[in-house]
Amino acid sequence: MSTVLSAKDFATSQEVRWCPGCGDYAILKTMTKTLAELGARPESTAFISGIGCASRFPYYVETYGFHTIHGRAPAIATGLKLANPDIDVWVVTGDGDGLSIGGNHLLHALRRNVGLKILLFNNEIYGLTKGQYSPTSRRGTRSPSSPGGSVDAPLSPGEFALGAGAKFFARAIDTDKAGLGDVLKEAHAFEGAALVEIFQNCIVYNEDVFADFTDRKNAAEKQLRLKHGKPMLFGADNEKGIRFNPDDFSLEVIDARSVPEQVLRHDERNKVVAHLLVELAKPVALGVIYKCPGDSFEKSWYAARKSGLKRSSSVADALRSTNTWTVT
Amino acid sequence: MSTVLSAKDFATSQEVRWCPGCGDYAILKTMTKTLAELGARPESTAFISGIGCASRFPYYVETYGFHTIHGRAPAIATGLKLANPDIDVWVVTGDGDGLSIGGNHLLHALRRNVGLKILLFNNEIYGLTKGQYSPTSRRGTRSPSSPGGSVDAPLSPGEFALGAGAKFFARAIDTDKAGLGDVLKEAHAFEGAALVEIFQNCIVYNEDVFADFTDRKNAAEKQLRLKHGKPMLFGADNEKGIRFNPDDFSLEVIDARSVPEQVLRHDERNKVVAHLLVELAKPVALGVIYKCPGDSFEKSWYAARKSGLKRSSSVADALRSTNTWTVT
Amino acid sequence: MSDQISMDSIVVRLAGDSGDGVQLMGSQFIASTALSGKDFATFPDFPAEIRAPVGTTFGVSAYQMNIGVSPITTAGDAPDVLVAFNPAALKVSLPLLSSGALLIVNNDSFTARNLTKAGYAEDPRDTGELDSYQLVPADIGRLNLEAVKPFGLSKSDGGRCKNFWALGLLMWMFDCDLLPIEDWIRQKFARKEVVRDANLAALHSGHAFGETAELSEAIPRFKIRTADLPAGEYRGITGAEALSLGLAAAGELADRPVLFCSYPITPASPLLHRLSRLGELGVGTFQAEDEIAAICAAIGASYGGVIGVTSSSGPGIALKTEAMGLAVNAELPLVIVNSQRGGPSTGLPTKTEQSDLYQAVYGRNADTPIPVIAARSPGDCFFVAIEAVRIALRHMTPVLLLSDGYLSNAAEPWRIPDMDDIEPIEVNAAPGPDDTRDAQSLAFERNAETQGRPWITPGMPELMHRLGGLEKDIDTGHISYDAANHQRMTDMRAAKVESVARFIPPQTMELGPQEGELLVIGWGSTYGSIFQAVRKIRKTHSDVSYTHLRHLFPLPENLGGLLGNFNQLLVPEMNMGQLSTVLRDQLGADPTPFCKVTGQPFLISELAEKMESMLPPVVVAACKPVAKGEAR
Amino acid sequence: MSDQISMDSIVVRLAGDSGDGVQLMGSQFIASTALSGKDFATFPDFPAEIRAPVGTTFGVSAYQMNIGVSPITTAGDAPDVLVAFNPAALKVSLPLLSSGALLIVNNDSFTARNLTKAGYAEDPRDTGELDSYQLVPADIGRLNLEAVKPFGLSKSDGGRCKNFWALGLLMWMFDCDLLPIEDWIRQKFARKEVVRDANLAALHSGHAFGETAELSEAIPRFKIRTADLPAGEYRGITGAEALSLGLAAAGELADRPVLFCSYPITPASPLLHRLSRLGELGVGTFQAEDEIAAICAAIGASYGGVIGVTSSSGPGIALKTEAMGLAVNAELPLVIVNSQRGGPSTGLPTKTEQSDLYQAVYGRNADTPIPVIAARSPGDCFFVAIEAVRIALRHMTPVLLLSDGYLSNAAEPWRIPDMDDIEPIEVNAAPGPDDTRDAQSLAFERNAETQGRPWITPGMPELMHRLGGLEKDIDTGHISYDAANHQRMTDMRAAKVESVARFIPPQTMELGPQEGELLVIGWGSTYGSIFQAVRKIRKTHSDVSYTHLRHLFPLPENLGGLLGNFNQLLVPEMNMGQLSTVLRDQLGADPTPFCKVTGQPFLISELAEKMESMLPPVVVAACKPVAKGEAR
Ligand SMILES: Cc1ncc(C[n+]2csc(CCOP(=O)(O)OP(=O)(O)O)c2C)c(N)n1
Ligand SMILES: Cc1ncc(C[n+]2csc(CCOP(=O)(O)OP(=O)(O)O)c2C)c(N)n1
Ligand code: SF4
Ligand code: SF4
Ligand SMILES: [Mg+2]
Ligand SMILES: [Mg+2]
Repeated sequence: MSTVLSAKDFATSQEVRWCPGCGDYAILKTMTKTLAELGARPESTAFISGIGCASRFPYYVETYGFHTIHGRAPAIATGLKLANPDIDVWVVTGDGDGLSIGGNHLLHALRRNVGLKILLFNNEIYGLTKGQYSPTSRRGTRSPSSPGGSVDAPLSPGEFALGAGAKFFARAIDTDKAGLGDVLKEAHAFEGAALVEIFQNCIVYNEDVFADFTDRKNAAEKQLRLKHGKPMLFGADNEKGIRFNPDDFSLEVIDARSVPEQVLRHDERNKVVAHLLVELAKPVALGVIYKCPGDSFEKSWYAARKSGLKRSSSVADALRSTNTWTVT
Repeated sequence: MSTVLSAKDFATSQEVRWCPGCGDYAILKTMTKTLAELGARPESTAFISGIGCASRFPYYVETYGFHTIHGRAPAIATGLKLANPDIDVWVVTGDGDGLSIGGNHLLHALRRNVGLKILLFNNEIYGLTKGQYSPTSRRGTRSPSSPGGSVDAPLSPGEFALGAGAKFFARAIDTDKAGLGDVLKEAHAFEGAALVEIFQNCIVYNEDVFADFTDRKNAAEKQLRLKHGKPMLFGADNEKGIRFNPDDFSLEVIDARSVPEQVLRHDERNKVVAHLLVELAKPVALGVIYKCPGDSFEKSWYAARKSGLKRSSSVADALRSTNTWTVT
Repeated sequence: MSDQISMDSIVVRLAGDSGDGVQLMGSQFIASTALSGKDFATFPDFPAEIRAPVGTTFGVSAYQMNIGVSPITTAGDAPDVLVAFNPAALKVSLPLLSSGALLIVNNDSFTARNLTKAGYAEDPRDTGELDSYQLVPADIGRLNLEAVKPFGLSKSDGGRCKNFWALGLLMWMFDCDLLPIEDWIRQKFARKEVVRDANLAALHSGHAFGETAELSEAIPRFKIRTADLPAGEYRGITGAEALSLGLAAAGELADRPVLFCSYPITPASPLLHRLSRLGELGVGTFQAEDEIAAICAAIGASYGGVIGVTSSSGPGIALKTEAMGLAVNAELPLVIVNSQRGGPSTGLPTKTEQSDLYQAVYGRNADTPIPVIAARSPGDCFFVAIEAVRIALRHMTPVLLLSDGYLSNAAEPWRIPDMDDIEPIEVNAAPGPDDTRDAQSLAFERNAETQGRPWITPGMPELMHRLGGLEKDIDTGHISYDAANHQRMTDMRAAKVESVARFIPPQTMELGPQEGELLVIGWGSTYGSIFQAVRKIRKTHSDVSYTHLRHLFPLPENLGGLLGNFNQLLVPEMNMGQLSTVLRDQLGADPTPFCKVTGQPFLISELAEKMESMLPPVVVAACKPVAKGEAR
Repeated sequence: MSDQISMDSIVVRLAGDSGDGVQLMGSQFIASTALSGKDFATFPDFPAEIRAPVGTTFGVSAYQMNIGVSPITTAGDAPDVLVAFNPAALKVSLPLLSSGALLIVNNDSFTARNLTKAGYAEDPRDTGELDSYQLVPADIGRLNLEAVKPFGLSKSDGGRCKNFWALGLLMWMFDCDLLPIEDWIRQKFARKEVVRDANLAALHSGHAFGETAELSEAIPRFKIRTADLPAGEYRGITGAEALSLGLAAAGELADRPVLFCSYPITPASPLLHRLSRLGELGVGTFQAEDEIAAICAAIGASYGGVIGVTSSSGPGIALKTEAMGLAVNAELPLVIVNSQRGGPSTGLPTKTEQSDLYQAVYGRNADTPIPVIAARSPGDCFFVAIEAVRIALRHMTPVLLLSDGYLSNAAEPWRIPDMDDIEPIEVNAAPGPDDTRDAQSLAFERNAETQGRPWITPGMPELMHRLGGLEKDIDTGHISYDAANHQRMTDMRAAKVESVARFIPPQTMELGPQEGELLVIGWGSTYGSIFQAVRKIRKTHSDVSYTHLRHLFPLPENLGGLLGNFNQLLVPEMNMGQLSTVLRDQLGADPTPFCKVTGQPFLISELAEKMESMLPPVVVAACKPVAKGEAR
């Protein structure tokens, strides 16, 4: 089976069980298309997820798939990656699954730089459990568990990832096929842990929470699409640019036409700017925000072991590796 | 009992059970002294800890104290703080307790800005369980569980805290009474979650791992002591300074005498510089690195409730708050 | 008006797609029948997906209710009336119906596509397979759309009103007053006028359809006798409502605030939702980052002098286990509510099961006993919550309270208790300072009867002490590695939980004599089914009795004796025999387990059948043929 | 040379401060006696602190060993020889000693300060309280310092050699060959020459002290008979060593790598440490961020086709519970090792207990059965590890393996098995692609005997399928909320675990006949004590038998029958009666529990006493006085 596969070949026979109109559909579609474009082999691809609407994802992709338990997908995926580093392991998680109950595992998978491609479907709500506020919900979110509005300050997935020592952080919008597809490919090509935050619309419990910048009509004005080495421009005619202001250490919007030389060029390896980009609200930065290649955890782990997980010695010998004596 | 208390009044009758020479002794001493200096009331002070050598701390302080379970102190302390916001709650944790098993709770306590003063005794090792490498151990650390040297990349407590959205992060050295005392006082005065990383020497399993910059003889050259609003100077005669280089977005050491105007002034609220300071290796930044005052979680939580945790209505009424009918 | 059919009770089932609003419709209908003074019990049954794919059998959401004269204790085995919004709903429900049941089906949904999705090769309305039922096809979809047309809603928004259309029809069939439900709609949709008006129009249209169709006499009307419930003021209540109000009531009775710390999970979340609206009763809620943080925050709250409560269902309770050990060791009060669901692992999140009893009674590392109690019915949740807090505060111990998915969502009419009739909850007072003993010792001076220690909390002057999860000296509470002390502490912890048995009422019979042939022993939400089944069987076998356990650990002191009075014991459970284990273990009993693990409550009929099989056949003297040679 | 005292066995106890190197000294002494062909058993007993405060009783670290002719199965009730490095060590050990025991005390440590710290008001050497012992005061501190003086160590560094000084003396007393230990010192301290030479000097100085003191005949020498062990090649082994090697052996036998995922915790950590040195055997280790991540990574490894193993002790096992449910539901192999310790909660981390049996057998939400097996002795850990992996792979299930703190650290001589004698472990092969069924169904085609499904793992072409923790259709593995299917799956999971019983050997007797008066039933690390106690009692009561369980769930099929052959059953356990519960539950048995929860292993004497109390008094015919009026 080395024929060329199409997006359809990556779809399973299972009926997709998300609410009609849910952003997850679009992500699924772009994912299967991207797999086909990448020439991925179904047998050496695995999707590992936790629990949540997002985490139903593996049921719909014709590769290996494991729908595990709430919050633990990164840990399970780490075990799989150590057991068989040749498998392309995608982790699918939600803002609750990955940042609430599963925050610690995500933290440590990122810190260790395990070669996982982690897709965080951020809808700023707990979808599957019927709409409670999540760790990314904005202050004041009214939900069944916060009828008067939530008082928790939200976590920024980007800040969290950088704080965890992540070496790859990118962002995309559920329905933006091109942008999402590109980011998925970049993540796939990255050796270590790649975290991709996907702004995903939950039409039932948090409809249009990102509409302000995801709406196509606002896109040009409210989205900053980053490309490594390219100036940070946006606006209908790329007439606006981003400048670093060294006086107050901030990113600010300038007229790109009048002072083009002041427009910052995107350098994926610049962590300081990455910190500023993930906090930038107007416009919202999309694409690969930070990328710093280096050895993956599994690579270092195997490098430290002479023969990988293969046996190079016998138990019979090991049993005798200490003082022994013979009774006759 | 409103007499003035001395450091001794904050010591319990319990024999202290750390290894002779452990850095924890020095921290304990500075803590009790600081409590006395702050005029803390023993009955409204509580120390909550997890498990580890560090976490034995509460047994030795004559206030309320709760030695809980591994990694969960921030969650327990959050419950206490909501139950009684008038208590000064100190959390004592280690690099394993707080950043390995307990990473998620620390993350969310910081994100929520719960009014806890969190002391992270970082000795880059699991002391109590006999010396395995921890999430802050440097790559290559040889330990019982990593005889060939660890391969994990370490977590930076400072980066982690900022990534979590912490509003207060400071650093001190176990044996530096003045520096540690100052930082403890600042943390105490802060309304929200204050994380203090204390470089603590575990003489048994990780001796002198910080000696390079904690040694008194190197102090002037290798430590950068931060004071809000003051220029960042160090060296025997404060002859060196820190400058921000906007070209490569880095902090660099300059000759403070020749270009004094280029020396950066420490602004506790500057998060960008805070990111750089926590990563600065030579010199190592000490003191309050980042501080951004704002409402604590418990304050917002209570503000959203008319009468706090007091009853303002009766259950008898609540039982009838829906349609009722009478059977005769 | 057609003659009304008079009945003692009737079982109605509504079924449709997850998006059809069946749950809402059911609960509104029940609210109306309740107001007209009927007894009832409900069983909401819905899929795990938020909105499962439209038209499929696994996406069917159903609401079953049993309405009539008291005592109604289950949602009924076999529905007499079915409202099916689509073919899938019909397909799933058909096997349950009583023969001759009334089928109201939404004609407009019987499209080729929907029939295929439901797995029908042919339209069942044409194949004759519905012949034994009373079929009432109604163009619900079309009629509803027509009714709401004036309000300019989109087709899909307009379509969402069809549950109110069907509700209108039901209201007419059962002769209910439309007023309360109209009020409710007005209030609920106050801010969305168009939706409000459309829903009202749909309701009236359905009602009118009944009136009109009546002309053809196709639709029967039912007259259900009013319940002969004990006198008092009543309300409808679900288990989740009762449990939340019970926890708040416990706070009032103990004069302490309650802090409820939880992490959402099906079917436990409704408790969090309800309690987050009870702030005025001195209840705080904290949505933690996970279940571990939730129980830990509750422990922190209890440590701080507030009643700490946490809640989850099986998988989340598993995560809380380690922290329960801390609460036991630290001797802090705590209530842990488990709304059980089908497992193992993620299992069947929206289906009911009683399979966490092992976990509750035995499920911890070390010798770590915790009292376990369980609620039997929606209304009982109120009293069980109070009881849990009472035990926790009296003995200074965590208490496990078992509910389940069925109880959480099911509703019944409930006589509102008089709070003055409920005994206040006493708190183990903090001692005054004492010169002869230090605070550390005072904090661990236990009551000899209950082993409860005083509840000393930060903020109290002169009583500072240290607490922890390491073994403590039995007198001073200091860390102790002493061998003999560990034995004494382990014994003390066992004695503490055993002592609970001395404070609870002796076990009594729900039905039947104190001794006899067969004793049925139940616990938890199976109460309703077992009660009806035993009542039925007792008509022919008066030596069958029924007892239902609230206290599962420790067991009531007289239970062993009761069990010994019967030749046979039957333990029906929605698990693989977990209470049977406890009875064998604790009492050396030898019960017959009757297990069902399908995610569905017991049917009265299957229980009755099982009992029959254990009892001698009923001898109808006159007709009994005497076999040749048989000795009489 | 003084006459040597010949003995069958002797119990030696070393005790000192945590920093005195007592554990090292003990294990080295044992290594030497092992090489001289003796049987032995050891019991290391140390405080929870890394270095508890010097001189205090709770800081005492002890190492007890029983050396002699086979079978030695416990570290002995009452030491015959004590080496006490300080007053606290003397104070703690004194109550344990046999009368007339030999006391070697370090004179230099009997300072006023140390006496006070130990709680001695007066020097016990002066009060006469040591009169019934054979006191050998030795200036260990001073003599050692003198010996190491030439190497220029600081006083405190030099003082650290005193364990080798004392070891030298012991070696002389027991006439051991110094060569192996000298070699060991040379190797261990190869990189620290000064320390190496100082330790060697201290060793020789202690040895010489024996020779010299001999002149005064104060110090006895012992000649312990050589063990009559079965022929073979032997080594010393601790439970942790044997368990790690056993896991590696299982990997070899199954021809699969092993991934051991763990988080440090006392007393489980030694497994992680040892396995992290066994890379060449195809064993990988992963130190996870917590216990949940550890079990999850192990599940991920198993999912990836590698044998996933995780390990912890009680509190950490509690945290793994939820994930165990996933492994059960997903039908993946997994071994979970629990090195039990004293609880509840943090409890007594360094003390031993068997109190996690409830947790192992019953401790999960839902009906989630998992096979449970336990090791009985250090060497047995090797075989139990293999057995655990064998069950896990055969039935595609997680398996719980119970060890404990005592077993982990205790050592015994062990006959090295021939790997060729051990049956290879079969893996349920992945099927070839099949046109008639899709991969999803193939993945869940279970073996009818074992309910084990094929081990299909990512990387295998054409067999891609989806797996998850929601209930699965019994045939296709797709998500299923179907009621009847859930029952069938629950039954299948129960049947799977029950089927394990059909693959294990029938339960046999360790001692005694197949029927009789009293059957003692043990499990886990109490094996040694019970064995000796029953052997003792059988001298007077031949109708006492002893059986010891490896398989705790499911129990061996013939066990019920065996139990029925005895009038009385006794179950000694280091918990509050947990196996008794399992026997009542599973077999309807009515055993007498004998419980001890002190963090210390059973004494042979207390077990023997308990059995005596259950048996008729031994009639010594000739002397028995006949009470007046007594019927004979
Ligand atoms: C241990 C455990 N706790 C809680 C739950 C309930 N639960 C399931 S999904 C979920 C949150 C889902 O939110 P998110 O990860 O944001 O996914 P979404 O549904 O929004 O895609 C929760 C709390 C569970 N299944 N298991
Ligand atoms: C649930 C649980 N897992 C593991 C342990 C074992 N344990 C106790 S302390 C500790 C780590 C201690 O490291 P750290 O927090 O850095 O504290 P230190 O001892 O270095 O001060 C571990 C793994 C435990 N007590 N409980
Ligand atoms: S609840 Fe929200 S996230 Fe979940 S499937 Fe529906 S729309 Fe999507
Ligand atoms: S092991 Fe290390 S951290 Fe722990 S008490 Fe000893 S020196 Fe301190
Ligand atoms: Mg979400
Ligand atoms: Mg540490």
